Amino acid sequence: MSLHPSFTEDVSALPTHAFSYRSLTWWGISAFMVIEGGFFVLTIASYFFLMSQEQEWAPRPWEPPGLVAGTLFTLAMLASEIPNTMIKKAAESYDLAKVQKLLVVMTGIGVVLFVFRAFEFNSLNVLWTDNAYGSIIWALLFLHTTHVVTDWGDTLVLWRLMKTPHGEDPRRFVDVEENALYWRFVWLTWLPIYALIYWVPRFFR
Amino acid sequence: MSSRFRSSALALALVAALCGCDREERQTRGKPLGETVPASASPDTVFPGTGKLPPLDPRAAAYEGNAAAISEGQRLYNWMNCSGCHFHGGGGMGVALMDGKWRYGGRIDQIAASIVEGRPNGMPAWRGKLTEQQVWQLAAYVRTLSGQVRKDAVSARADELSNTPPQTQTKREPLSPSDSDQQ
Amino acid sequence: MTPAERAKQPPAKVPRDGPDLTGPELHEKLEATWENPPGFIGWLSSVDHKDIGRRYIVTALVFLALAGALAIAMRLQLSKPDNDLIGAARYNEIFTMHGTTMMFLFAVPVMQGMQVYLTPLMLGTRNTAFPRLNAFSYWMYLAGGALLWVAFVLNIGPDMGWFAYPPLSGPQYGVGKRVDMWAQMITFTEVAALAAAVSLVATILKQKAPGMGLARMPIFVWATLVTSLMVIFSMPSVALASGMLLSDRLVGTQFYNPVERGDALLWQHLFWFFGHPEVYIIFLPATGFVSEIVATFSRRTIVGYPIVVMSLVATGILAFGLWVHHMFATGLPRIGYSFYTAASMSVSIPTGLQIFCWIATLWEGRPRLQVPLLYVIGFIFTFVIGGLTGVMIAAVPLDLQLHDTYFIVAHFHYVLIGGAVFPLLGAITYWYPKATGRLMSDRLGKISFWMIFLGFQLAFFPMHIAGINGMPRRVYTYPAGMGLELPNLLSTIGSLVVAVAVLLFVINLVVSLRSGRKAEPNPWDAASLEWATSCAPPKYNFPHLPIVDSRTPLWDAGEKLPVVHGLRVEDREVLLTTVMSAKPDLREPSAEPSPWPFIAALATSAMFISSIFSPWAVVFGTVPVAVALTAWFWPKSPKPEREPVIS
Amino acid sequence: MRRGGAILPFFVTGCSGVQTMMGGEGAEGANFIQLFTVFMIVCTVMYLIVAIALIAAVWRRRNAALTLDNRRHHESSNAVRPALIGWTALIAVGLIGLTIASFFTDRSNAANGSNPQLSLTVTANQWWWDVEYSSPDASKTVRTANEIHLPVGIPVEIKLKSNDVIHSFWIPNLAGKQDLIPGRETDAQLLPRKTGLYRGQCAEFCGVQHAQMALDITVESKADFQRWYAAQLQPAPPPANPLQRAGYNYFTTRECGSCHNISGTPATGQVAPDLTHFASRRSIAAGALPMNTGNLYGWVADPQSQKPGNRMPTVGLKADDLHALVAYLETLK
Repeated sequence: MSLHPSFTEDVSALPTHAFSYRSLTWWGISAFMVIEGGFFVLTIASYFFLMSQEQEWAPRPWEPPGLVAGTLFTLAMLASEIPNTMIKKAAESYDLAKVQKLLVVMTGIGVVLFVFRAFEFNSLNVLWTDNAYGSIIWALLFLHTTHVVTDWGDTLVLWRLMKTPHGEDPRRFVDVEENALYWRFVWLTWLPIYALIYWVPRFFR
Repeated sequence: MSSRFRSSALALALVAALCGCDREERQTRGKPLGETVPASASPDTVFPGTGKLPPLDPRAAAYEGNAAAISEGQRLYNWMNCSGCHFHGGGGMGVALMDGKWRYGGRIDQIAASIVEGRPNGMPAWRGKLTEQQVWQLAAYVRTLSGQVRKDAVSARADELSNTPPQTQTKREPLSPSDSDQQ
Repeated sequence: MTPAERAKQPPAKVPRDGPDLTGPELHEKLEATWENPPGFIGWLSSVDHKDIGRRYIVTALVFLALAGALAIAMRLQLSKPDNDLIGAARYNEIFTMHGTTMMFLFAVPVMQGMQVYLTPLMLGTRNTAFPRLNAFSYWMYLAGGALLWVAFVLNIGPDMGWFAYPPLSGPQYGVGKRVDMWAQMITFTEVAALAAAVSLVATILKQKAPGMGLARMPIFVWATLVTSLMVIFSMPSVALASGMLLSDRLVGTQFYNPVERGDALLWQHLFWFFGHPEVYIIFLPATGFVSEIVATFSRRTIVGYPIVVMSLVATGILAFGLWVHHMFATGLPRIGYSFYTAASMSVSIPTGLQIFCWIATLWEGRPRLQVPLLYVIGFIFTFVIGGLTGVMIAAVPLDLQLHDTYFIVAHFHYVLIGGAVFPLLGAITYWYPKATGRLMSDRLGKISFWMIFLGFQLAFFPMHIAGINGMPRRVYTYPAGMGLELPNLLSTIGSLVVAVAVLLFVINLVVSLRSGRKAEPNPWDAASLEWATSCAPPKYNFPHLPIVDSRTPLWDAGEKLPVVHGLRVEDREVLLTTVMSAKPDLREPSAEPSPWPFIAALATSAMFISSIFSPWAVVFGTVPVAVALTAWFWPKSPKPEREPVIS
Repeated sequence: MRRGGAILPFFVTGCSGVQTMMGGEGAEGANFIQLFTVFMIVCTVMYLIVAIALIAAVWRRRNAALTLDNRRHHESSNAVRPALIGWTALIAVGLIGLTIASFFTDRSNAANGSNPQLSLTVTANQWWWDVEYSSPDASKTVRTANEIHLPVGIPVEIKLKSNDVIHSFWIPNLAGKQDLIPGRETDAQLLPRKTGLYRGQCAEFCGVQHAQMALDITVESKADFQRWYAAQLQPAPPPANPLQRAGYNYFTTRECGSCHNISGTPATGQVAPDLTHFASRRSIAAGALPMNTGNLYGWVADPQSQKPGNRMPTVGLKADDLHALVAYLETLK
């Protein structure tokens, strides 16, 4: 070091973790949400681009997707925000027992969602190979499914992690809180996709 | 990383390059040739139940599973209006080509022979209308319709109406030469 | 103790840097904490931004050499009309590999490598925000590059151009696995670039030295921030486009099939929505280099710091509105032509302002004509030509003629080589002592500069004329008698001169590593924080983290550099500061070395590559990826919070 | 029309002129030269300003003391602000001027195509051009390949289609380029102003033989054009001697006829260039070879060595058949 240090400020009293935007990982997760949000926005833009090629949407003779599975999925998704908010609150107050319980709930909700999602794929009434309409519908649903799977996997791992001695570490509560944040992203992005898959093909034919 | 590591990597790359993939190589040089029937395949040898098959024509190796040949064959299939009778393999006026049932043999040289010689009930002979290379390319493509070819040599679809499941997903149909009686 | 109580605990009594622990004793402890584990596994496990940055740069330079060799091959083929040195199919593979390698495997990664290396040093912190993500990013980049080049060597390399327009790249006309290799390489490099960008953004926003508010960041850091954000906003576009292309080719979707109501132009929109910002992702870091070099070698702060910063930001935003100017010839509505023209031209305003600021800095300062500054001067002379031809092709009536001719080839080589590679070579010369502890040879540096500069003009200026004389791009041969012989021959000669010059530059790099003059911590008498630590920096970058109260801390500090103290020395710890004004906020642990990023990259590569052959790989391949990621993020065994109190 | 030539002598040296932007034989091509000249002047001025300022800045204090002035390293002289304002204004005025110039050129180009009196369709294929002069009367429709004849001074509308991948239609002497995109129909307007022989070329990379996908353009007087058109309407002449007859027989019964069409014969293939008046064209294989007997022999005998990768297979003709085919093809005037 060429210059001699002059000790100006002691930082040893600073905390070692914090929630929300003070945390480093919050910025990482936010950046990934922006990236994935970018994917969704561009896929949706492609959807409208392809839609503009068609006279009607869904193009005949294809029927618009069946509503049941998708709507059930949407309702379950919306309902999941209740335990999700609870988990966020519990993490912010370092309530380990509650976090552990709610993580089980969230994992269970994920399994239910997968069942609905499987029926959704089955109720699209079009194959991805049929035409561009089918391709983009499948792309949207597939893309969103990858997000549900990712966050579900993350929740599962967190649930295991919080049952180990690591659960005692306050920093892990930041992880839980950020997982809850990501889940919000997953269901928020679903809402426009739900409209695009299930409702727009009904309105434009 | 040691220099030994590097040199062995280099050696590996060299070996790979030498035995490299020419399954995608475009064969641009036509071979001057005379009148051609794929030699080993004539109606006598391909008709079911008449004994052992002769060994595969050596020329087949250059076409079977060759991505460029299959692609050329796909275009010729449309250009020569094969789809007019066979459609996209599903059959119509002509027999289905995607079901693995072969009256005259499903090997590439047997298919080539069928194209060159023509077959009863409407399949015209293409002898002299197509070059030998084109016949082989067509035969290579026809083989893909029933999933007989490695999936990494075919493409999922062509830029045309979607009328068959993607070829990359086509199940390999077992070759069965003897269903002709039922048809 | 419940976690809630634990969170409110006073700081543990563990060894911390400060007046009591400084000098060699501190060095020893920090070195032990921050060094890599031993052996090859340790080498694979490194999460040090300096290691990763260096690997990025060296790998990118290897790809530069490979793609440069392809360029020479193309120039030899085009040296005379109707040449038959290289056949049509091979030539198409070569130009595809040249463009793809230069754009995806050289230009963007080398800039990100420089950013990963320099940013934490300039910010006065110990490592990037997500060191393991950074390591993962490098391995993905390496795997993607290796995939492409192994494919090329095995004769299944791409042959449809770096822009891969369907239907030519689609399932019917893009025969075999060539396009799949290309498209999957895109996925690799996108993942790598995005990972590096995320890490850089978080580093810049959260790990600035105390006092280094946004308005005090070095301009290079600003450029890094803007380009990283551009990566984040633009790269999903090409990843989506190539994902759709792959699914068209492999599972039979119809995105680009016009017969089934898909559209080939969808690709072009998505590709250029990425492709145009891509140019600025390459160019803006170069303006950062230029700003740093100009200031140091003029021995004054840059004139108009806010103007330069605003220009960076404006360029970054405008870049997303210009993609249509790559598609003028596709038959867009004529009504919009003048709008596109004006929008495309407007991007030259911020660039013009930056050039003004650099020249004004030289004017106001006392320029030292050393090699880095020579490259900057060469950059301005060259880049401005490229910028002005860019103004020409922004005009629709001109572009409809000039588009896809050698005029464009000349234009973007002026912009990319003149605008990005010249500053890069200057930057390498400038920061070489920081990375290696030795200075590069000045004499050899000057020789190679002049050869590169003059050779470049000889190679690329005649291409303008070839284009105007009617030579389209991407042709493997051209007929005699159209006025193309002389420009092409001159270009070939020029390219050989450049090749020799680059070779000299590389020789200089290698020789100076052993025999260059030893560098003081601040050999150029520069102002920014990276020069506050030794050359080469220790693993932990700074013994004590510096405090900043101006844009030129080392020029204003006097004899003593103000620092903070109180960070742990036996655990990896970084100081987080607030986003805008950089007040100390948190001490967060920084990731330890780990082989898991490497293993995760291997697992991801296996999934990506096998998905070219079977879509089921996407399903089954996620299992090892998930395992690797879990191991990566699993925290290390909790240590007892209380450690022996040091006296 | 070489207005640019006076200012840009460097750019036109060595042009033989069949495929150059500096030809200006079409209305749009001439507009291009004008606008390009304007841009060149403005850009050259801007470049000189930057270059002189840069040289002066580096030169000015080359002998100044080599120490860093710690006190004043951030101060700037009073000249910087007015210079900055001046420079910004200059850029803004320059860009606005250029945008306006570009706008008016574009308007002028749009006006050229407003009232077409001749319409044809060009369909691009890997790697040749299918040309059809459509007419409401089907018997007046002319089909040819790899050549376009245009009457001078008459606005033409060209419908552009593609059968396979994206190509780009470009005749630099006449006008700028326009892509041909499968699934879309685009169009180009030409207004040739000067008779002459020009060359167009595909300008969008379209596969292995992109480099040899050219197009011969003949701009001729209206009378010449009508003569040519009338000749094109005729079916191919019958073979006149035994050698030609042998070629005719081979062509119509063997491989050739599977792909090529010759009107008035049984050869009706539709997937390769129409050869009805083949011998009247200037080149073979989309501009790959000049039309002459030697090249014709070479091409028919082994097209794959002349233009590797193109869609015409090497048949492997016997010498007799080759002689006969070439003799017959040469009658297709």
